[in-house]
Amino acid sequence: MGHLATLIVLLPLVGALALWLLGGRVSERLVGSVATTAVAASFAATVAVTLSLLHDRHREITVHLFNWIPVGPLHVPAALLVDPLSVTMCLFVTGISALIHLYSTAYMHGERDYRKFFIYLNLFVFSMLVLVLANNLVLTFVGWEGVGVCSYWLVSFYFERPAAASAGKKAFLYNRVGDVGLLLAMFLIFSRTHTLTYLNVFHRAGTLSPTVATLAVLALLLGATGKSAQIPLFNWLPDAMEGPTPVSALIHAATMVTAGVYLLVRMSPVLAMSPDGRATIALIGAATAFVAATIATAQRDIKKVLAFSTVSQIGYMVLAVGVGAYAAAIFLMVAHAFYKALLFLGAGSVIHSLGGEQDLGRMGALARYLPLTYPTFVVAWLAISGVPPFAGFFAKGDVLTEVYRHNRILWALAVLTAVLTAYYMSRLFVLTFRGRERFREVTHGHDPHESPWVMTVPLVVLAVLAAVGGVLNLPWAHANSLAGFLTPTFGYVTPVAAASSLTAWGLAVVDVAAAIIGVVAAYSIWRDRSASVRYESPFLARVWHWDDGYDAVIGRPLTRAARVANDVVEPRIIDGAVTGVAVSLRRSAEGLRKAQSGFARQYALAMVLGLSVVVVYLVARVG
Amino acid sequence: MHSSAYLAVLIVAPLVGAGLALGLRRREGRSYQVAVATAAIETVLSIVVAVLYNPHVKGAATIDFATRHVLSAPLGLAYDVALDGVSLLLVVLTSLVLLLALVGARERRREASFVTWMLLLTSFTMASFLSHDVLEFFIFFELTLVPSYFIVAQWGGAERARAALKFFVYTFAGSSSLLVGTLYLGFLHQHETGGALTFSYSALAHTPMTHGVALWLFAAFAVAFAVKSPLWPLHTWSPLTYAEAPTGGSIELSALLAKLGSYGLLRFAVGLFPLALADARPVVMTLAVVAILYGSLVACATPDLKRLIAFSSLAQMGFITLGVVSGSQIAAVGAVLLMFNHGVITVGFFLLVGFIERRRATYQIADLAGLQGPAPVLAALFTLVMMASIGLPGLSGFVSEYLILIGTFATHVWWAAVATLGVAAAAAYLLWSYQRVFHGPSRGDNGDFADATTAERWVLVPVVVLIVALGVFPRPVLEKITPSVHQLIEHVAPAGVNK
Amino acid sequence: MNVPAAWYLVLAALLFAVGAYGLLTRRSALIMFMCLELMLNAVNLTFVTFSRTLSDIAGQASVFFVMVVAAAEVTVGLGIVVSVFRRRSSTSVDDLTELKG
Amino acid sequence: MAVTYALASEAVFASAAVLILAGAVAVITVKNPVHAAISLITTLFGVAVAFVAQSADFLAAVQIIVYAGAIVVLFLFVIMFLGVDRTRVVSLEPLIGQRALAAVGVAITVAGLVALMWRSHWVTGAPSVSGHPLASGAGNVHQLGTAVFTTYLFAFEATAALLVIAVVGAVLLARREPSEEGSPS
Amino acid sequence: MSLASIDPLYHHGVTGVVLLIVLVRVVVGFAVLMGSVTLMIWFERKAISDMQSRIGPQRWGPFGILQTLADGIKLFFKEDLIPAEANRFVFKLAPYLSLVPALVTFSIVPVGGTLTIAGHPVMLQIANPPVGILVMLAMSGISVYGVMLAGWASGSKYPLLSSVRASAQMISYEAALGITIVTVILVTGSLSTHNIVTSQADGIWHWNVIRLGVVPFVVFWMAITAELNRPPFDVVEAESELVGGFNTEYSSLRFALFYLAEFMNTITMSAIIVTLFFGGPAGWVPPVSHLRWVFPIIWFVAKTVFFCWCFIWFRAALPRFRYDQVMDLGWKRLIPLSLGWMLVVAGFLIKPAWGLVMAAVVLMASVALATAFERGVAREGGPRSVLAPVGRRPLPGEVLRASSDEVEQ
Repeated sequence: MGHLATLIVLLPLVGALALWLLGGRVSERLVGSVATTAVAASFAATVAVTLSLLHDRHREITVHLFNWIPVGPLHVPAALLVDPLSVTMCLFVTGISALIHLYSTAYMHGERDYRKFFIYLNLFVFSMLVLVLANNLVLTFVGWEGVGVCSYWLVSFYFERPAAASAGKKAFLYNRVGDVGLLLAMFLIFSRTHTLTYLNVFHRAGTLSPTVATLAVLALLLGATGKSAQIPLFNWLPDAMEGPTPVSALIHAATMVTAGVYLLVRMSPVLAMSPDGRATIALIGAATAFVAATIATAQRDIKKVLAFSTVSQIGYMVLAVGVGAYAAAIFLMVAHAFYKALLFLGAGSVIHSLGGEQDLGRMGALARYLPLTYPTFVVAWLAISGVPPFAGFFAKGDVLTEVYRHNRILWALAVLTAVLTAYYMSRLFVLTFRGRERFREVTHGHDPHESPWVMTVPLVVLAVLAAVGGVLNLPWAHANSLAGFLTPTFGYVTPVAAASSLTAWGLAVVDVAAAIIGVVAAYSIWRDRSASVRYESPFLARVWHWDDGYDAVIGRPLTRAARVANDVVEPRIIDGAVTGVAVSLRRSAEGLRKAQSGFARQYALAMVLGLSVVVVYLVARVG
Repeated sequence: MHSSAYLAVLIVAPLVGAGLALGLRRREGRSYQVAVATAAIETVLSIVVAVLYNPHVKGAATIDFATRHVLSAPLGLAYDVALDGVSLLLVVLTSLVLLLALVGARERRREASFVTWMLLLTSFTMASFLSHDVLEFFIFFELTLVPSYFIVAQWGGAERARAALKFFVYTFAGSSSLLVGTLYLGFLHQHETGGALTFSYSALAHTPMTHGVALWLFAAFAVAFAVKSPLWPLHTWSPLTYAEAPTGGSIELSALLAKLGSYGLLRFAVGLFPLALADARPVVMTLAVVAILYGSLVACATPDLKRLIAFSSLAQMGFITLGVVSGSQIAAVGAVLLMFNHGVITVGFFLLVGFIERRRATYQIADLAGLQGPAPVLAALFTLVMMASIGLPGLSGFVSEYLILIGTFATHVWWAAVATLGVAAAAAYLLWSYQRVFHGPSRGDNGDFADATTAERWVLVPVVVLIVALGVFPRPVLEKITPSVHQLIEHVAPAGVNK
Repeated sequence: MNVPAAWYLVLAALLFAVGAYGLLTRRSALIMFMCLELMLNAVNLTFVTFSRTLSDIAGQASVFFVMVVAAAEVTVGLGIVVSVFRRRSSTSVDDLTELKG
Repeated sequence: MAVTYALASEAVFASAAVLILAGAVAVITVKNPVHAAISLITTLFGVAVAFVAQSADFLAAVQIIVYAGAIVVLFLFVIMFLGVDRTRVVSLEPLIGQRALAAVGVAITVAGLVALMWRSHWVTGAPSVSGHPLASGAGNVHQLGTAVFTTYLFAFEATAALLVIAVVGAVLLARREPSEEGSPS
Repeated sequence: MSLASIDPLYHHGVTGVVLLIVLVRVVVGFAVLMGSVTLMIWFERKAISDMQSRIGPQRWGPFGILQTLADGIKLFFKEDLIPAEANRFVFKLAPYLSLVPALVTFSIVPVGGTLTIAGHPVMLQIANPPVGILVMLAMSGISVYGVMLAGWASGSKYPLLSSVRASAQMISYEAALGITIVTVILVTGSLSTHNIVTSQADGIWHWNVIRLGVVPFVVFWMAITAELNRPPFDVVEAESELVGGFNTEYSSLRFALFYLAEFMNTITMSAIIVTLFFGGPAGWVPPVSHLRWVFPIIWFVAKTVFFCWCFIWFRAALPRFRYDQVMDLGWKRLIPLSLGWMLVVAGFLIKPAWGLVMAAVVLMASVALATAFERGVAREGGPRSVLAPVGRRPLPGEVLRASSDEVEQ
């Protein structure tokens, strides 16, 4: 209990509680600072914990808080597991959260539910940290659901807009479907290993039969697809862009959506037991990456593009997990957190400057008006496109390398996706910052204005991180690379044989080429265009008709079934059966009623006759 | 072993309160005050009892406060009360529900008789939960019908007469099989052991019987409890009755009396006829799973908030039933816990819906919209209760549902797997109705919807506290109920299926 | 006392038969009540007879109770007849067919 | 002497039987209810005689006191109060087949019962196990009292309660409703 | 067969002599009773005359002692009238139903001790059935019929009303009567009149009137007066209200039979009072060697005559009750009183302490009941009688609501 790690988790909760208890009459300034300070302090605590972990030989600390659910053989403690993986996650979660909190204090200025917003944000950070730091699946699930519900609240933050309300609900429901997977995975694992604590599960993972392991992995994957917006549950994420932009940055780019990947990475010992499962994961990841990338090329809404980009990038991570490149996945996750947060915040800044406009068609040539946002956005754009030496290049390169070693077809698909990534990001960039001005109508002729410092500072910090984040995992640059740091966590996994340096260089060249192809293509197409049916196929714009398909296959039939159940089955069939019994009883009673003539003497006669029958029977029986 | 006087007081105090309330009916508001005071005393007392309860009384026994007085040996009639982990929470729930229903859903029309019925209902329910004698349980189980009938029939909505009649006929028909079963079991026990006629639970639990007899008796018991719970497809009285009853009545019916069914199922149907379980279990579990899915499905389409809660209860009771019959200790603990949690959550739901009805005089979802704008606190409270019902971890509903599912999964994979879908389904209908009621622009009269008053907030404080407390720190409660459930399950499945 | 028990039993049976026949054929509620009394007396007679043959006081105790019950029955029954007569001005049971189904 | 004695008891039986049957037949045949009541008294006396003949002295006394002294008086009261003492046509039977069926049913039942008793040699149970042979005279009263107040105490109390209930019920039944007189209370 | 336990006469079996003795006993008993009835009628007329300062019958015989005989002869020769509306059979039957119970009741009264005739012990009472006193109760129950049927069979209104009154009164007082008899039975432990008398033989302090406290005797006396329909309970033949009572339509010999029965009953009941409460034939016997058996008879006759005189005295001295007062006294005073006293007696028979406890309980119960009753009466505001006149009497100045409502409509 006394461990510093406790503070990491508790500080945001304390922040949220403090905000709640402060009541509704405090100034925005106080609210903002309390919330931001709480998360920043949490970040500080994380740093301290990381440092202490570096000096720990086992790189593994379990902090027992209290016994949560003890029932017979089921013991679920509320305990934290501090290991390289979780602190890595914590570091960027708290760090980016702190930045986004800071950014939000300005972005959300003047909103009606300002305090509530920060309560949600703090609660979200708390949940995310619980998710990450939990030492067992159930506690992870607590955080898992916690981030889900916070996401629900934040997405439907503008609840008076029907679209926002629907989007929040959709997000929660899609997540919920995924949760079923996670629950089933838990049940399955518990029924075989009789424990849900990670370390114990890992110890006993070897006893799982391949079938059970595969089933568990598939269930886990279902959970991950829900939270991390992978096929088949990816389409809630674009809708979730209805929430305030910092929320999109924080939740739907940097942190929450990576939870699925984190879970898969966390459960790597189980994954190790199921090659089939991993292959499925890889396939899902690659497919998602590709599909989302294609969709992103056709979106008109700046945040939608970024949303699909997120889906696509997480697809990469899942792909990496599928091929067993856990460190690469985490590396990409961290790097992605940097530049995707940056992208969203930059987009937020753009939207802010345009008074809430999100349509790419009404932007253009903003570079001039946004002197700080523009350069940071450039960094982010280059980073995600995979242009060296920004973080994205290294991270994605690692992934591609691992995939190449594993499966050439998936690698090809991933490279194609990389081209598309560079293409749609460049398209976004061009349509936003270059080309002609198309925003006058929105701003009523005014010049767009740059955001205040609290919004730009996070941009700058993130830009720096996005630029140099790649050094985290350069083995030749420093001894404590991310992969090396994470090794104890994946110590249970057989290490992948190192590739020859020639192949590595070759692959790097391919990556760079892909990036350049994408960038050039985008420039050539979108430099002087703002819309094009040819390059924005309706099929892609409609997300491959994915939502329509769900609606037709699941949504509408279920609604109809519900209506039939309510209007027909319930009153007619089930209640009707009961009523039928009653009615038939009444009918027969009406028939029998005629026997009741009302003449008492007839009843008496009936009695006597009955008695005589009894007596005759008795006489017959006796002799 | 604590004095059984506590339990006697728990049973008698509401009766005394009822008498006083009736005596003071001429005095404006006085009977209400008496009733609330009684409820408060009862609540405090029940919590004291719950705290005092010691699951390790002596040896293997987990019953505490036990006493037995034979009232009539030839009739097998006895006053036999005891408390164990299975009934512990329900005792607390009984008094708590009464308090909340009285305070939160005050009925001003013919108030004295209303509170009198409520107090009587509490006394009978309390006695049912405390009965350690099958016949005694049956008597009180039946007696609960009387006050609830009058509450529905006199203070209900437009169709109250039909609802009350339907409720009465359904449950009464169900109970008749319980009576037959009880008597048969008693005589069977007498016949087999050759002793005096007794309906003592402890004695009957060890009645030697054949497989077939066990199955029939189980069916006789289960039907009664299934109607009361209600379990699909014997539930059709419940939506109508819940919807037509006054708020206080809905609370008592759904939060409390339904538990009588599931409690009976666990303690009597399952506890007395372990032999029948092997055959009956697939049937009951299938029904439970159907209830979960069907309840959720209908809840999606129902246009009435109270009916929605009724169907939601149907689904929740399905979970409880699943846990009760699964034969897994973990699931059974979860079921016992869910009985309590669902009670608390339902109280919250009905109170909140009652508050809405107070303002808008309607339960129709279509008449409501965008309430979150004018009434943020009400919305927040509703959200909390809703999240607990959905099973959000950290709130009470999760712990119990989770235990049920994980326990059931260990013994019966497929049922648990399908039931898990219900977790997602609950979110679907609740969120959808929440969206329709609270989200969006507030049209029409909903614009000047008043937020929860201070009094209304205070009423919900216990609900909120329990929801959060039992979600975050259920250990003390779990430790109290686990030994009893363990014992029950050991008795039922000595082979050790429980994982 | 060496009249055989059979004589008394047959006598009682005949009395019972007469009472039962009267009950079934007479329409006046009053007479029907009287016939009931006849039947009860027949039963009492058998009780006493068996009490004698079995040498057990239980039979006589039963007769005692039968008498008390008969008294109660007549009290209530005649009360009903009176209140019915007030409304219907008739004691014929054939006129009382309100409970006809 | 013995002959005299046997003859006496048979004579007692014969007179009792004549009283009983004549009275009973009269009850169901006479037209006037008052006559029927008087015939009923005859039967009751006959039964009392039969009781005495079977050494149930106390019951015989009670038979007269309760039946003849109270019950039949009650009948007569009602008959007189209601004024239903006019002669009614009894020959007409509105219910078809009632009489024939009644005769058949009663005959079968009674014949069957007699046959049953005959088969069982006119004994339908085991002799008393209490070991106290039935006393007569004062001993009979004592024995009966002991039985009623010990073995059958509960039944005794129950019948007492029944009587009270019957009295209260009869009073309520026969009481005129206050509303009949137009003065609501 | 234990006839011997009833009467020592049957000790040596039933022989011709025994039967003869029994026959003589019966004949003598009834003859004496009949004779005393004529004397009784004369006695009554004479005593009343004296009290009213009249002379009374004096023509026939010394002091007019044969007047009754003359009246009887007159009645015998009068025309036998049967009213046209009368129910002939019942009309004829009724007088006998009145007379027979009176005769039978006397058969259980022990008029003296035991005599030895021809080696057989002979009790000086016609019969001593084991259920003795119950016979008296049974007969008093039967005697209702005579009155009742007579009134009804006359086919006339006043006799009917009279007979209904009479029978209701008799039934009502039978309860109090029975309960006081129970106290006697309790203390004696036997139903047999012979045993009742012998248990009181040890001196005046053992007489039941003393042993039981005077209350049962008083209650019994009042009840028996009412049973006899004698003044002051003679509402049956309240001349000013009901013409001449239930026997208005009777004449001639039938009337004589009623008259006979009435006076016979008076004598019998006096004898019963003596038997139950005053030790029957018990009394001081002078130390003479012969005719010792005469003294008990004399004592018995003396006591009986005294009570007969008391009945006459009442008639002369007391005003008649109103009918509702009669019922009131019977149901609300005598029955509770005798019940309570019976409980007290029962208590004392167990243990004196119990008796005191019982007394306290009875006292408290009666106070509570009385209070409740008073309150009830006050609340109802109605008449103070159970058998209230129909409807509520309007208070002075009160307009009947029902009629005024009708006017408005």
